[in-house]
Amino acid sequence: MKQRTSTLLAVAALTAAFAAHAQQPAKKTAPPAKAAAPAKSAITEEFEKFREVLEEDNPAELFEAKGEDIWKNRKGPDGGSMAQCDLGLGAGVVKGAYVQMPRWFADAGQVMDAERRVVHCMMKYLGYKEADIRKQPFSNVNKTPDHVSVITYVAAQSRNMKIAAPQKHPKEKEAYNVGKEIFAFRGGPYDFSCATCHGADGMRIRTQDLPNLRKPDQAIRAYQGWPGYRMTGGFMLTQQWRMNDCFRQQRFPEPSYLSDSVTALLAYMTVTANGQVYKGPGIKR
Amino acid sequence: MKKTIVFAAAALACTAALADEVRNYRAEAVAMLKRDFKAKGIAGTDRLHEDSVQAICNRSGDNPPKDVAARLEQDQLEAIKYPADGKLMGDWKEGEKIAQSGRGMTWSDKAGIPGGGNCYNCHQIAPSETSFGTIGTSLYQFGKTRGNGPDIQKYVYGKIWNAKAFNLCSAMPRFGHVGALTEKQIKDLVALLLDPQSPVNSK
Amino acid sequence: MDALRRTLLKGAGATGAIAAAMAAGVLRPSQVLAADINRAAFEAKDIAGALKAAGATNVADSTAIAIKAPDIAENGAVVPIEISSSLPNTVSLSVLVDKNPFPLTSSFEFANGAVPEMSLRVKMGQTAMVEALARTADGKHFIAKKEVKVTVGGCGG
Amino acid sequence: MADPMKIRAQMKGDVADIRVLMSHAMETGQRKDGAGNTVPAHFIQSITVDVGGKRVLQGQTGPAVSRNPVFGFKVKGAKAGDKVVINWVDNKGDKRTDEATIG
Repeated sequence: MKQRTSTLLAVAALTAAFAAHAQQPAKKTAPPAKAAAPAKSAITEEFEKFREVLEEDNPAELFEAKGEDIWKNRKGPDGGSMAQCDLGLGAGVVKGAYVQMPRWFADAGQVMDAERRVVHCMMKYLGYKEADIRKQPFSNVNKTPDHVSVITYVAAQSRNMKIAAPQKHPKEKEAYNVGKEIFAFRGGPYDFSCATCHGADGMRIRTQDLPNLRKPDQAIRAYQGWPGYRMTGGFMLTQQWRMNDCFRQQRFPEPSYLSDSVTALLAYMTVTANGQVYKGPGIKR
Repeated sequence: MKKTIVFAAAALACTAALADEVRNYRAEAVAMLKRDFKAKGIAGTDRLHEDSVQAICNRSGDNPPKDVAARLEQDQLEAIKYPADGKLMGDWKEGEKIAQSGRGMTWSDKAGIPGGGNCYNCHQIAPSETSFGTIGTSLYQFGKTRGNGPDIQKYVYGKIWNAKAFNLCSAMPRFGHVGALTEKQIKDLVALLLDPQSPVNSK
Repeated sequence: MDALRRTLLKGAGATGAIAAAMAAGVLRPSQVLAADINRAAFEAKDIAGALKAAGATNVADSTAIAIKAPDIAENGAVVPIEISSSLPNTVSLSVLVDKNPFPLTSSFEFANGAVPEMSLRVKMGQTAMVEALARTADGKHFIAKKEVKVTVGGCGG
Repeated sequence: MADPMKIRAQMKGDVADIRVLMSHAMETGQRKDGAGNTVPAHFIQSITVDVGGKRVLQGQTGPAVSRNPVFGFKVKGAKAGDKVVINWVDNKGDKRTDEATIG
């Protein structure tokens, strides 16, 4: 960013000059030429062949079972339980709740994605401490935090259901629209935005296909990947983690865990995937 | 008669749409990012401040007016620092290692440790590496059709130093410009693409 | 001694002494179970060593052993493998990966109706041959191989 | 104590299809932790499967089996209602036994 000062004035003038252009819907730059298309499809097809095998016996189920146990049996210091937790469909209702978040929760005065809501409930009813959760929000090789197992359980309880994130409340609409902007925001030393990798069809990093998150039939692929069992390391990771690590790779500073920015991005992705059938929890590379 | 109704309906729809459009979600998004993101390791919050190129590309959906793009590309071009010794081609073997590495500049990378070029993440390069991305064009046989004369050397060096000098809203980072790669590393990458001995150009 | 334990003991080279001890009445079967692990085979650093320790000599290539594994693994940490044998009286199947620090990954003995067919997931440090070793009731060994490529994935950072 | 396994056992024709997920670190003994110390090897070493009271499978496993192991196998002659008992023991002596009924 050494040049910032030298061009700042010019930019200010230019920005003003075409402010009108900026209101136009974002046009995509031409998609990059496809490199070696045959090699790409061969690798992808080979992965696809074994996807089914991997998904059929997904170790995510082990964490789902742990989460179910906590949801059904764990008691808080004041005798609270997750039966009191309203995931948007009423206290204790888990079935179908996952695919209908993020949503506005009046009791919290916030739009919350599933992870934010589950953690909220675990603190409120089971006595989990926010500081402890923030100390290790994501799984590592030594420990899978309880809330990750609970999220896995909650997600699994929406398996084979249609994604239907609500857009009724103004704050839900706001989350979607702000998320859409965050998705396109280029910054950091590499000038990357989410859209750099996830804004066009048919792209991949190394051998990994990158879903175009602006399209419903591809947004679903990212959506149902997480919570997912990550083969690298062998533990469960959540959507919040996925967003966090994307920003790391984007060379951004770190988004706070359970922050509005991440919820907004998840709202954008989920609403884009609305109507698609959820088949997670996932199993990922 | 019918037409009028249609027009009226359209006008109403427009007004409704406008009410939404009037909100500057972009500004709200930027403010939210600045509120929610925290410095970690070498990744400071200064990274959220858009520089000139980012500002223009972000405000135009990566599609700035041509004259604006041309003027900013010129600025970027003029800021490219070419090696003082005039030599632009280094060692392609080192270049291959740099191209393979996806490290550098993340909050989990250490300060002062040379980063990688991240090249294979997005480009096909040497034929031996079958795990390559497709965000960028294939660079396989790059030098085969273009030779390795001074002009192409200068172009490749400049492109790696600052891709935005050639295409303002290119997806490619400005590796030299932001100090993600050193002069020597870029020379080695130039060699990877242009050296006739490099596997990129061998049969 | 049931059929399963008999085949197990027959195959494992290191258990020759144990079998002798058992025959001599020194060891009871219940004590043998704990010694079932054929450490030598699992600690062998190459295929030849692992086969030798497993008592597999004169190993013949066989097309009657099928290996279903990806040509390119999505992740070397979790490579799905399915092996099966149509050799009559297959009593044991083992999975080896030639470039792993310790090639023998696992070994299974079948009895009482178990079909000689296993699916499992193994770690592979690099592109290597996956080898499936079968033993038949008459103590003969057969092998089949398939290459699995392991590539760099993700952003590499 | 080790976490429970997930066992699925289903008749497919005259063959019982049995699949099991086990919760285990399967440490190779070659990995280093954040502080640079080698994490000791810790892996399931032996597996047994009984169906309808008969031992059908006995396995030996090393650390090259993936973390949180997944195994699938088939048993002829079993029938719906038969009990499946799976047991594992690791190199530190930890063990776990779980049951399921063939459906």
